[in-house]
Amino acid sequence: MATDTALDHDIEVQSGDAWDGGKKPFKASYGKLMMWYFLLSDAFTFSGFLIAYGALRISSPTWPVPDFVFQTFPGGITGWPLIFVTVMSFLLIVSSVTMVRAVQEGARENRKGVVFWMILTIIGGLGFLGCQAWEWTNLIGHEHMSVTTNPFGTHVESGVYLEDANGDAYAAGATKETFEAGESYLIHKHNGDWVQREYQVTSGTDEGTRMNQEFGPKAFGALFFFITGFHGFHVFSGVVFLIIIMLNAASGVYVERKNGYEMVEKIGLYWHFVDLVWVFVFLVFYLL
Amino acid sequence: MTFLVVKGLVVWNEVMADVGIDEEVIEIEATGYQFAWDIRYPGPDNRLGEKDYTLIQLGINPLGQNWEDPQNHDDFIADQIYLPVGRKVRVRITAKDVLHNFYLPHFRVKMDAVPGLPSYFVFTPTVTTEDFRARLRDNANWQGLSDPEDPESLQKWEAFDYELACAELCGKGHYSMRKIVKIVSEDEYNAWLEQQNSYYMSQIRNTDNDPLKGQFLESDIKVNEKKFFEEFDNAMSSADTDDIVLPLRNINFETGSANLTNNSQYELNNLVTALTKYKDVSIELNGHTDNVGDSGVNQQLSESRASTVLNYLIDRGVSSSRLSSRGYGDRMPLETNDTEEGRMKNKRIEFKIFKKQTI
Amino acid sequence: MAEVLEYNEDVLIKEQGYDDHFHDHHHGDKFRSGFISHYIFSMDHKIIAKQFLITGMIWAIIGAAMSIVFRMQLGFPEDSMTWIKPLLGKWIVVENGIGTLAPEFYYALVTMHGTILVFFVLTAGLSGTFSNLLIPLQLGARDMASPFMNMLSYWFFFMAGIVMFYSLFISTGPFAGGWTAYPPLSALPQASQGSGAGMTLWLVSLTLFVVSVLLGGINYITTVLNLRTKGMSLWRMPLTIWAFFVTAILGLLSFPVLVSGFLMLMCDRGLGTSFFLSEIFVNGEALPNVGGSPILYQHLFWFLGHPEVYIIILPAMGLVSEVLSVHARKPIFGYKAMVYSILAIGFLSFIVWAHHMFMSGVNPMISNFFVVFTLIIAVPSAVKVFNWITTLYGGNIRLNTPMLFAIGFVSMFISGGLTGIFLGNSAIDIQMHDTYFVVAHFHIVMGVAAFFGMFAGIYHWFPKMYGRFMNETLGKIHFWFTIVGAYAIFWPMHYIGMAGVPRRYYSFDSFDAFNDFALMNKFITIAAIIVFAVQILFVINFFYSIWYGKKMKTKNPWGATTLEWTTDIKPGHGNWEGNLPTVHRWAYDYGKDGHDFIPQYVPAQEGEKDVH
Amino acid sequence: MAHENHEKAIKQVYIGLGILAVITLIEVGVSLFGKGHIIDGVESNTWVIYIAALLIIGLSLYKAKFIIYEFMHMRYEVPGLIRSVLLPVLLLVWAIIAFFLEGDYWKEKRNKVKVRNEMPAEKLVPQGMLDYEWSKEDLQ
Repeated sequence: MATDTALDHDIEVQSGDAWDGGKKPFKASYGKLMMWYFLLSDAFTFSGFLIAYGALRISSPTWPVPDFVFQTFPGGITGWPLIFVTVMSFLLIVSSVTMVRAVQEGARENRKGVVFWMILTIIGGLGFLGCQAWEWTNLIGHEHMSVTTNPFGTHVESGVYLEDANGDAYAAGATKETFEAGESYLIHKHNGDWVQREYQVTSGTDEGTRMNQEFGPKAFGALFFFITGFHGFHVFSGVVFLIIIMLNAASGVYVERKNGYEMVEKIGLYWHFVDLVWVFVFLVFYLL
Repeated sequence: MTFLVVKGLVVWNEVMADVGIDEEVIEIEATGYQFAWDIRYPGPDNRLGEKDYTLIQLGINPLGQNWEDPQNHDDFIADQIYLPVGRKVRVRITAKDVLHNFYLPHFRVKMDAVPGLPSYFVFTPTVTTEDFRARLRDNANWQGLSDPEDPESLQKWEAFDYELACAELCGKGHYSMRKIVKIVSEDEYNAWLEQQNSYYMSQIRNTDNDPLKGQFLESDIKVNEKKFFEEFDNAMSSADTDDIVLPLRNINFETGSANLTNNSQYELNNLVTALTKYKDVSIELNGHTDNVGDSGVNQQLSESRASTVLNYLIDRGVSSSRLSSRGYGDRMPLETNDTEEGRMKNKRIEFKIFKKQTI
Repeated sequence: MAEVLEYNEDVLIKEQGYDDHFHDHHHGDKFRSGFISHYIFSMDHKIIAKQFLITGMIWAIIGAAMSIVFRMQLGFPEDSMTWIKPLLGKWIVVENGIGTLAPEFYYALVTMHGTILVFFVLTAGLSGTFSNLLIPLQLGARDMASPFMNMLSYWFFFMAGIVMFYSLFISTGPFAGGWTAYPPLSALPQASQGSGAGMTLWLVSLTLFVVSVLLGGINYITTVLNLRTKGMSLWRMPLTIWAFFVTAILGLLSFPVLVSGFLMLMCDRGLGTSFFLSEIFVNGEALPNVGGSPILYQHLFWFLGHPEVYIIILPAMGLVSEVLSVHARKPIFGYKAMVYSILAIGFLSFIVWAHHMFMSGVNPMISNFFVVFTLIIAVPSAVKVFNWITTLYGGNIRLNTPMLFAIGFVSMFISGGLTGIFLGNSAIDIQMHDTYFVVAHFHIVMGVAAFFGMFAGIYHWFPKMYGRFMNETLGKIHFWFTIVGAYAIFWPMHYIGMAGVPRRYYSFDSFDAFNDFALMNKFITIAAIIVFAVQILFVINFFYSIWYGKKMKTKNPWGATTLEWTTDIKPGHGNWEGNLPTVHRWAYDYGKDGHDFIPQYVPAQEGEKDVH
Repeated sequence: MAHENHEKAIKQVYIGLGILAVITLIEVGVSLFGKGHIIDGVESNTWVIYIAALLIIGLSLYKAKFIIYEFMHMRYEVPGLIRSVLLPVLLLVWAIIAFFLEGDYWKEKRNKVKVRNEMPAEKLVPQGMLDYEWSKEDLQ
């Protein structure tokens, strides 16, 4: 714990209200308090993003279904909805736990323990960043989603495809692919051109009309990259700070400090906050 | 204070309430852009047609109207806002580029025009421009020449007009987005409406910008039908007992062949209907061509075209005993074959009603 | 480089808790070595306060001068402005021998005037100055919780200023889309010249500014919570501290939301995203953006924007409460009510933002809630006004310059507040929205009023800052011209606004409905020029007095109870020689038990009643 | 810190890891269930989706609280600090409601134009169409 240094006049034994002056009513050092308030303000930034996300999502007539969008796994495996991102979440949770352990070791003034657990945390953070990099690469490179284009569309009516996946007419006798309202599709690219497959509506007021697959709401791609990117940026800067503080701890700077390993505690707060934000990013982008 | 809040909210909700779906209302559309307003009226159908901003072409399709939507065909763009007094007006407010604000200072009307998010404002004008000028006539502030430089200009109160302005900063020309608003009596309004030409009909129809170029509109079909039956009925009811030749105006063939174009079906169906109505009439279908090309070929073409029409009629259930066909080639031109116009008129299908001959 | 090393050491010492450091070194403060570390990269909150104040004053002069330029165009459109061409260059368009301001530049000036005054002057200059000066001094603290971050806060503000200043000189001009920077205008370089590089710099500048506000705000909050001297309970804090505290909280919570809006705007500008853009056809080209909503930005902006007006006015309220009480020689009336009303205003400011947007096509249904919430703010505001007036009632009033300005503040706040009640009503707002009525309202209630609070504060605490007094005669001239002038400027504006004349109009020529007020516009412009000239007088007085003002003879010239007057006349870094004072009573024991005033450090006397 | 305390604290951390892991798994499960991956066809009932969403939101809030209280040691801070950090978050509640209502209104506004456009027209024929003389009444 931080040393409870008070102001330099003599402190009498005080029995009054915790809010009286001359002592730290919050029993926390100013550094930790400032970190808390910084996190509070950062939470408002993220809230701004997430609330804007909510408003834009509500205002769109359709929205891509996340378990369709996020169903790939490294190694070309598809059809595993949400599994990869669950792995990412685990990584972050585990790194949070190792961070707690580092703080605990810090409280015991155990230099080696701090360094060991912090290295594990850094590895966890880097792992998370790596996973995110893969996810982005897959979405951008493979599925051609970008901040301006969202190839993930949603059917609003049931129907039957008139073309196969390559955009060619079905061969005679082939079974045509059908779909139901609410189903998602991904518009592929062939030789640099988008293939928006043609289909015939088989239900509702538009029954019988021919339509082409349409791109999904643009805001989806932009919001996804923007918010996960902003979170990723927090993870990245967190990793950088972790490395700095880990090196400091290893070199023994904190051994001599009066407040000991408080820096570890502060970066711990930050790191948990990153995890906390992920809980909500995970919630709104992947689960709902 | 409580009064202020409660009353304020009541008024607010009254003012902002949208019209009911069946309520009678004049709906016009105001589109703000840098730096002016375009006012679109719905035309006789009282429905504004569909818009799509990607269809906008400066000078050709300023609002991006989708011409395939028939509701657009009668819409017109007015240079002033004309509205009848005492009628509820719903203004659909849109913007092309940046935010604007549809502001009628005299009417206490104000609403942002947001690109991509159409808004609306509902209001009822209560005083005509003329009445308002009359009110100003005795007001000392409104005396004097409206243009001090010009001794012949109107008095200030005579020159008064309601105005439309922009009240949301939209760029360097923000201060100049003026349009005049005229509130008139119902009769004047209707008279004004009569004078307006549909933008589509006057500017777009059958130009290269018209996606429906060469196709009949539903209204065309109705007009043609009416015209056809008028002629047919006249022919039948006239006391004249000579055979009467009537043109089949809107029948066309693909160039050099006897295949009917899609547009021809309407006139042919009219003919079928007429023949069903007058059961005892028999007709002869006559084909004509212009003199371009070999006359033998022309003769053949005219014959086969006439018989194509004949077959069409038979397919539709007209008894073959009432029909005959004949080709005249290029022998009977209506007008000179020297001009393109004349040649177009000479290529035609007519039908002859045998008035004496009844079945 | 020696200095830099010292700073590092200093930071490390801070990490360990600096109290011992002061215990060892407060005699002769070893960090006061060089000029640079003392006056430029100072970590002393008092120096930082002066830095904020003087930077704010420079910005105020620039911003006000801009308003004079565009007011001249508005008031005297037919008169040539060619004489200013050497300064403004191509922005003066000469046609038929008559030079007029280019419309783009007119809008750029309006925009910059708003941005500079709202952010750089009234946020940084007012709360930055006095929070820094008074929080540690009135709480009995050596310095801020983190002097280093405090220094950074100023330098981020300074950099924000540099970037903004630079944007004034680029060839396409500064941003010209209004200080609120609504997209799509702010997002589309095609739509307006100023939306190109000017807007980019504007965004960069304000982002730096937000960093500054956050660094400062975190510091103020932590200091107020954690560094109060012994006996300084929350309920003994002067109202100034309460005001700064709530202000800092507002800034801490609302500016991040603005940042989120800014970042999205940057993406829309640079990366082709469609957060705020939808179905736009501009400059002959249909943009591919669909699905965004410009109104989303407005929500994000005003989620900051409304707390922002309280960030501006609350510090002024705090300063005025203190000045009124000191110079009326009476305890502030209803201290707790004042505190609760500050807190209530702070809370309510977060749930009323959309009253700026009644006419921008938001859901009329939620407007109802916003109307109700907005008008509830009238209650705590009225409580404050009532308490100020009651404080004055029967007081032994000293009508010196700070007191005059404090009273002027109350007057301005009442006038501006009343018009706010009208504007808060959505139904009335249909006519008033974006007219000169709004301009008059917010200038009076948060522009002029906040300036009056600031002037009251400067005249009152100038002796604390520089050990000298400001010239009283000049001060009174300053006051009377300013209050009469301010009313002369803004009173007619209400009238014009009620007639429906929209704001941000370069010229009213094209509209018959708005063109009738040429005379009034001339009058307003002349009044504005006079008021501006008088402010120059204030600046002269300020700098003159720094070096040649009447010297302060005693520690406590005003006879105030608060702790800042217990330090040396020119306190060093660390504020108090020896131990920190201990507080035994609240800050408003004036005229009690036959004493003119009882300072906070005086212990409860025998038989004394009601020791708060 | 005493040795047993330390051991206990370490144990608690790993229990925390377990709790978070299990909750995350449940969340993913509920989410997939709501989308019809586990039992086909349930997603056609709207109430299933709503209940699943509420469950997930509830679990996420619990996770958040757990992280703040255990990992970030909020549980061990004084009540004043807890209040000063967590109460301001409540300011967002109205923001969330208002923004979402707004989002819904944007959709409604775009929709309204479609609805109005699709209302049956009052009169069919535009004026000034052909040279032919006709009156509007004729052609209704």
